[in-house]
Amino acid sequence: MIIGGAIMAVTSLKIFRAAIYLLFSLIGIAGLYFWLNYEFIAAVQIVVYVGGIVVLIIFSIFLTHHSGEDMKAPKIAQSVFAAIAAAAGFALTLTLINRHSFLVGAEKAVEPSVNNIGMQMLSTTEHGYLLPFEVISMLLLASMIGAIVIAIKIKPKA
Amino acid sequence: MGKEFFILMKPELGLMLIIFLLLILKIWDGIKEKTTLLSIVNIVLLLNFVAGFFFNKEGTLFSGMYQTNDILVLEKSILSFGTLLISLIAWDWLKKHEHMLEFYILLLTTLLGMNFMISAGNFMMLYLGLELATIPLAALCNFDLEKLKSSEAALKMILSSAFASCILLFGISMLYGTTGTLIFSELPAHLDGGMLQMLAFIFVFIGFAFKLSVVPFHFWTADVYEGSPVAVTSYLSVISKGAIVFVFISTLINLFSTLGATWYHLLVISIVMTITAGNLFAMRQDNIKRFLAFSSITQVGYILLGLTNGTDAGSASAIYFLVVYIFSNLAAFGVVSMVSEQTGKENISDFNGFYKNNKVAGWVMALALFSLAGIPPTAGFFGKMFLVTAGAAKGNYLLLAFASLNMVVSLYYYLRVVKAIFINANENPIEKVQSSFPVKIALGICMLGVIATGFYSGIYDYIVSVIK
Amino acid sequence: MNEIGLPQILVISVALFFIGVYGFLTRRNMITMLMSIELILNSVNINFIAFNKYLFPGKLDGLFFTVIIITIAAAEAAVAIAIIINLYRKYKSIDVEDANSMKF
Amino acid sequence: MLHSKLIALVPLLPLATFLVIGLFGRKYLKNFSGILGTLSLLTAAVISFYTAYEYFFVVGKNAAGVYEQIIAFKYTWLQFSPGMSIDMGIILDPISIMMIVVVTFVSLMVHIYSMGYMHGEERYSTYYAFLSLFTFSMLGLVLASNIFQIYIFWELVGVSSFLLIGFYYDKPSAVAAAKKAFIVTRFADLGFLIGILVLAFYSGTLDFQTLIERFTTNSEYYTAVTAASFMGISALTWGLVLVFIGGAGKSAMFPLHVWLPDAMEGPTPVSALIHAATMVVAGVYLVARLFPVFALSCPPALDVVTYVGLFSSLFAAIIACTQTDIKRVLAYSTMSQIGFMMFALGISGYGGEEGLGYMASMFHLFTHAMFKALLFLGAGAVIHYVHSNEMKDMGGLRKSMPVTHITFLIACLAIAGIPPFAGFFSKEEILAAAFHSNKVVFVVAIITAAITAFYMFRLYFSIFWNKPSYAEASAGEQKVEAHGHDDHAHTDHAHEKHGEGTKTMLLPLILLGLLAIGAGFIPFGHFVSSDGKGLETEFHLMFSLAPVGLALLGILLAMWLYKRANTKPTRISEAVGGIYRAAYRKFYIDEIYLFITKKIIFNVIGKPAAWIDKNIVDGCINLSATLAENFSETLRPMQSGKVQHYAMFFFVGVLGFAVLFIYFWTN
Amino acid sequence: MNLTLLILIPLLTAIVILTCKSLQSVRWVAFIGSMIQLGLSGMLLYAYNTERALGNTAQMLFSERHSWYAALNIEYYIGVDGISIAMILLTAFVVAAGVLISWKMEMLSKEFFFLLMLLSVGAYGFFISLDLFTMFFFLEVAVIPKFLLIGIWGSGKKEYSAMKLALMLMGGSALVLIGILGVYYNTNDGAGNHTFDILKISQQHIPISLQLYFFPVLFTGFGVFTAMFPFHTWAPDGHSSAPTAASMFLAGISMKLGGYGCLRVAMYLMPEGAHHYSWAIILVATIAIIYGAFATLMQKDLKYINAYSSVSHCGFVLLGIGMMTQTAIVGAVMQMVSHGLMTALFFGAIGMMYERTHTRQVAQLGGLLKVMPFIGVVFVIAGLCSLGLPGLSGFAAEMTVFVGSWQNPGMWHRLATILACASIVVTAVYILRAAGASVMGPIKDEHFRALKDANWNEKLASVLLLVAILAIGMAPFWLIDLVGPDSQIIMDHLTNAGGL
Repeated sequence: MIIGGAIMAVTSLKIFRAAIYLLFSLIGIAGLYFWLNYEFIAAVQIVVYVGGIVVLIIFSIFLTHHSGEDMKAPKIAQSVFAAIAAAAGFALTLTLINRHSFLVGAEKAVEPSVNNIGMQMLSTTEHGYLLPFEVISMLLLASMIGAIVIAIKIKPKA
Repeated sequence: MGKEFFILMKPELGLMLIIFLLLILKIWDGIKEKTTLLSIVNIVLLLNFVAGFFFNKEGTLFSGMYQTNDILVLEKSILSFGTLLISLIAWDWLKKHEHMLEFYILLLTTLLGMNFMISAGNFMMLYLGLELATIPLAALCNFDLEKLKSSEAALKMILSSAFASCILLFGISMLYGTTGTLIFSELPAHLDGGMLQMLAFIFVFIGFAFKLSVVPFHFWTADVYEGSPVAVTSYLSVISKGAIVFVFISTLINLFSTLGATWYHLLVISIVMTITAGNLFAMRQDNIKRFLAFSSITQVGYILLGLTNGTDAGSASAIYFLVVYIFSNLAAFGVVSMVSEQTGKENISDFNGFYKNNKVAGWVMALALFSLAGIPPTAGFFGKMFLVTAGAAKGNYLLLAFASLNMVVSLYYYLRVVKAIFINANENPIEKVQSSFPVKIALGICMLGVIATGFYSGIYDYIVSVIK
Repeated sequence: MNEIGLPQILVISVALFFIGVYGFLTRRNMITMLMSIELILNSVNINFIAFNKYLFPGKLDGLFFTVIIITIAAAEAAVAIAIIINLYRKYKSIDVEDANSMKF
Repeated sequence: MLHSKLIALVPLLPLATFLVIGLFGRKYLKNFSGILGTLSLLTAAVISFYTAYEYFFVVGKNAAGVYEQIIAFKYTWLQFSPGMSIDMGIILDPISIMMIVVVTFVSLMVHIYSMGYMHGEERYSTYYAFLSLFTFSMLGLVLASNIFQIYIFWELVGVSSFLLIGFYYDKPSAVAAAKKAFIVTRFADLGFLIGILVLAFYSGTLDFQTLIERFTTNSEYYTAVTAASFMGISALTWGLVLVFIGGAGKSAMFPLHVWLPDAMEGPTPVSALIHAATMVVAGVYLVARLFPVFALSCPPALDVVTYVGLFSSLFAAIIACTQTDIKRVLAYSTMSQIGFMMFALGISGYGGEEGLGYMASMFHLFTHAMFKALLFLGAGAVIHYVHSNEMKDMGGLRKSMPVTHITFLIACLAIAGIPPFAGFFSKEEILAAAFHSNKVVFVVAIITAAITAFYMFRLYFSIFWNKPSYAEASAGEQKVEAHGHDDHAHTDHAHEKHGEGTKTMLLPLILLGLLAIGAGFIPFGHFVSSDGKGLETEFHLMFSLAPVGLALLGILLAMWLYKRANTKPTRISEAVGGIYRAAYRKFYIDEIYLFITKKIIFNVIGKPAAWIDKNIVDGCINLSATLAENFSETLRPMQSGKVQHYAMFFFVGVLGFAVLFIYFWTN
Repeated sequence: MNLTLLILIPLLTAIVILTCKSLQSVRWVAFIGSMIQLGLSGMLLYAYNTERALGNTAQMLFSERHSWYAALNIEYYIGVDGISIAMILLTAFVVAAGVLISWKMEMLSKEFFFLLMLLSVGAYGFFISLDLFTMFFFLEVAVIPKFLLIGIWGSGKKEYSAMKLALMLMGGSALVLIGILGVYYNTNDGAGNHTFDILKISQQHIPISLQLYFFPVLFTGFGVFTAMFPFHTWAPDGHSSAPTAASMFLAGISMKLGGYGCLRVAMYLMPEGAHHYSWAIILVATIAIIYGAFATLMQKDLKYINAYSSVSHCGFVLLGIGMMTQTAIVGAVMQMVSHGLMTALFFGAIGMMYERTHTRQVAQLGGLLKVMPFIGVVFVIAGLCSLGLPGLSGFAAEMTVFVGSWQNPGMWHRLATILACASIVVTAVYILRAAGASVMGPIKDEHFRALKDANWNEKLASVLLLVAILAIGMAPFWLIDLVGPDSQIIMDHLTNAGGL
């Protein structure tokens, strides 16, 4: 489902459908997280991606498209070349991964419960992630401002 | 926590302070007069820069996520100094701009990001800093709001840097997978040079090489430089490059030192490709900003050459060169911005006979270009020489020969511009360009730097002493 | 379906990654390029989570990294879309092929 | 002991004059400069006469009655390496004394003569400056105590001759002649220079005395230089021959003689001084200077000298018979006479009776200087009078210029070797020496002597007789000016006022005429000889019959042909046709040279060199530049402005790096 | 005697010039500055001789040493020996003459004289510095002013020439850089420290295997500056497009930088390499001499004639260096000085003629000796000097080279020497052709009759150079005494290195 969705998403010519396929693929990933019982991440995934980004994307699609029309198909040569390159990369990475024997960490697992996560996220002690949290807030702020400034409506030239 | 914390994180805190101050100003919207605002901002920046030289301490915070020491502080102060210069040079442009405050907020955010990136203690912070330094920058590229090129530049910036950071992230994830840690202090112990690790390492390297616009990851550079407002362009070419170089110096080299030989060869290949391509592309440019973009690519090649040395000497020469490079490049951009501000001309051919009406500006430009080309008596000569000297230390004389002969090629296109300014005839040359007081100051500082930094060995000695 | 281990997940993520790359290289619509980026980021996320789960459960590095990536992705998307819209106002097109006024 | 200060004055006075006149002449002492130059030279001449007296009669002879060399003074000028240095010195021995006497005297004569001849010249003072310069260099040359010093003054002589030949520098022909003279002699000097290098290298010195001493005695230097050989010829021979080439160049020996006839473009007094009396015998002097080495250590080189000299004398004599420009005739005769001196040296041995040739040659040099100068000055007077060098414009001048006529006649007799004129004695000695040493040489020599007599008198008759008288001959003939100065002013000046010229012009003629008569009676052998011992030259009438007879024959032939205007000469010349034309064209030597230089050197070497430089050497450099530019031009499309292309490159780059470093360049 | 003055004076002059307002003041400042330099160099000569007379046997006198970039062992280390003093004198004379010659430079005169002074700074600094890095610094300082001088004030295809000159010279200095760093990294004072100090390096020993790489690089690098055969093509174009003073500087001084570098750096620091490659040096030099001479035969433009003859004459310098006998080296140094003065004079005369007649084509000139006697005479004298007339500097120098070369008994060396000697005939040919056609002969163009002769500044300039030329030509011994001992030191260094 993930892969399928992804492939459809990058190939379908109807941009709107592409967005929907992307949505499916993302939800699939969320499912995967659930299955790995990382509920928190799954939740974040669904909230941010499904609830945020995809919606954003769809809005922008509405803004920039008269719905329903096809996108221009990619140039053949370009897509072929890209396909080859991607395939090559895929093969390369996979072979390397298969060659590689992953060493398993010894220490006992930490329960990735929301509680734990919350504690760690806001603590500055060992395994504390306060700083990144702060920094991200700065980042969000900045990008918000930037986005506003840019996207703010300027008089369309006659 | 406590006093310790404030001292160690001083640069970042200072920046955050300024940012919030600006936010408040923005929201409260009290001061209408632009110039006063600008002067306030600049003064604050100056303070921030000056503060960089007092009570510095070594230490780490947040369980090693944040580390600092004299070198890092020095690097940060260099960056903030460059930013100050840029904001001075951009004075005239900003006065007209209605989003001046946002400009500063974003600018400083990126600077903050760079600071975090420099003093990052693990990959998470590194990546965060990188993004923090990139995304607002993309927004900044778009700040000539009604200019088409500007937003196109922004697009190219954001898309390609997103792609690059994807590569970087993939690399990091693989590193994580193969070593099980993200903390720099622990990482080298886990590096065993396995193939997957190599792949990861190369991905990471390329993620940063992209930001340095190392060939063949440089294509975005020219377009973005051309499209963005001059201030942003100079910021891109000097500060963000510098930040990445600093990251190389203070983090990556030590981090992957266990992969010595590969690391060296990787650098060598990048150097050769970068210098060659940079020169070849710069040769036929007509837009002066594109031209400077490619020239900066070549410069990066030389910086990497210095880094191949791998010892303190190399790092010192690289830092020194960056200082010189800030002076010279900003001087060049300063003149370019003046011209493009008042005449909208950005082509080298427009500069024909420039000297006729602009004696001082002509000399400033010329000196800056000489400094970039590494011609004495400008400081650029010393910078380049030290880089090359450092690069030759490993005894790789072919590389040395390659680099020094390429200097000649690069001289060719720098001289093209000089020729345009001084020699080429032009029936209606550019009129006398006016420049406001801050710009004059900034250029003055740059010229002082370009000339004095070379003769006065103190700066270099200071850098060395700090690194030791 | 039989037991899914690390390798299988990695296969998925890598596949996702390169699909994303393919998309990025081929789609001529800026927004879809953005979507491809998201795909890639997700593949990275999967990597982190998987590694964290199977190899290094001791700390939650991977998890937090994922969180950060997701957030950043959001921010990036916001800015990118803003830029795209801005560009669309001028070009009346979001075909990336058209955005080549600067070249050589 | 004669004090060296005084002798030093001999060359230095003219130098001072040159500087003074050269710097201030043009402006301040325009017409006074002639007198100044003359006076200073007069002093110099007096001093040299005094020196000669001192040397020959007071201090010169040592106990053994041998004239020894005295180094008046020596100053190190340029130290090459320990032991090898260029010294500025003055050497006094019979030949140098004899030479300074000749030089100063003839030069003095010319100075005086020129006061009249060059009168009213625009660059009058410059002319005198150059004359002084030349005199200085010539004196320096003959007094040189160091082979490199000779070379230095050799060059200086060359350049002053260049300046004087090219005195009328706005006349292209003059400039061309000057260039030719300088370049040809320069070419010869190349030989001289290399010769010096060779000799100096093996002898380890540049000083004449030491050098001669090392090469004549059986020293290790001697063995070294004879042992070393190149192309089977010993280094010594090479050295000497090369040096002789230098001499041959200056002395206009075949085949380096081509410059001499053209050099007649210069003012006639100059020709008298430089190209008759003094400079051209420098070659002879050089050989004489090194004579011990030639004679004692290296006979083969001496043979070269002999045959070159002999051939040149005959060759020149034949050409002289056909020339119509009187100065050219004289020029060729000079060449021929110098040939005499050369082969005289060549056949001579060292010491005692053997050394007769040496002494004879010097003697001939001496007398020849006198009568040849006289001839030139006379010719000058004639040209001055008729404003042309061509025989056909002359004739019947004996009435209108008697003094010139008489003196000229004396000179002709002298050169023809008719007793009791000076030439007779010296020539007799030469012939005698030839007779004793080498019959072939003797025969050729005696024939040449006869031809000499013939062409000299051809000259004489066609100038002074031939036509009834100059008056109607030159009626309405207004010849083109030979010199730069004003035509009418001068003609008046020449015809009405003084007839054949000013007193200043006549005085030298007379003086020289007297010498041409009397010089022969000097017992030359007592003073000058190869080894410094006196040489008693007895004189047998029987022997001298043949040459004198032949000479008279030649004279009669000339008289028969040229005394009256008639068509015999043309008929004869048509009869012998080819040879005549060849001789008239100087056997096409000039053409050959022209071919070699213009065609070979310029087109085959020069042009290609220039072409290669422009197209190949420079081409490569420009090519590299263009290549780089074109390459960058071809690269530019990569920067297509499309994000996806960039990303494509990016991604390919990533894969490339990965593959490269993971599979190929692993450590 | 404080050597730093030699750098400071021109520098100050340059700065003062920038502050000048009027053309007059600029001229006079430049003039006074150059005169002070002249005086300084004279004093230097005097002081040097007295020191030596007092028995000071240090290799370098008046040396100063300040650590500059301690971390990289870069020092500001200066000092002079006889050779460098000769070069300094040459520079001073040419600078003064150049300033005087370009008296009437109205266009951007301030910049013009500023750049001239900058050039002289480079030259002085190069000649006095004993630290490779400092030396290299000054070597490059002198490049860009040339570019601007030719480009801005030049004539003809100036832009091409200027670019070509700058690039080729930079190429040369790039090679020099490689060589210097190669040497630097192979020095070792036992404690493992590298050094740029020439004297120290000469005491240490660079591994021969490396000398074989770096000697040719370094020598070629400097060779480019002195117009060594395949890399000489910047010279003709550059010289001919440059304004008069610039040509004087180029041919007079900056070509000598190369020769000096070859001698002082390449040969002195890598003697084995020198021995190993001497045949190549001689080959190149001989080619340059002969080929330069013949190429000159074909030139029509006076400046080109002199430029190519410079190539030929600088061949003598290289020949002398390559022959590696003491006399030959002395000859090379003398030839540098003499050629510097002579060619400066020649270019000066050509410039004066060009300024008046506005043509440099031999075919169009003629009879100038009549209308402008002074200039004509200067031209002829310069010509005679260049064809090696005794009494003028050229003769003494060339003869020393020849004698010295002949002392090297190799057959190949002999051949080279003979060829070199032969070139003086060709020299005579082209010089006389040029002189005969341009200053002698009938006046080709009636306008020439109206032309004025040299004015005081030009006269003064020519006289300055003439005095120097005569001083060497008439009394070469003082120069020999000045240069001899130090070239002996170099020679001993070479001989000790073995090989001969």
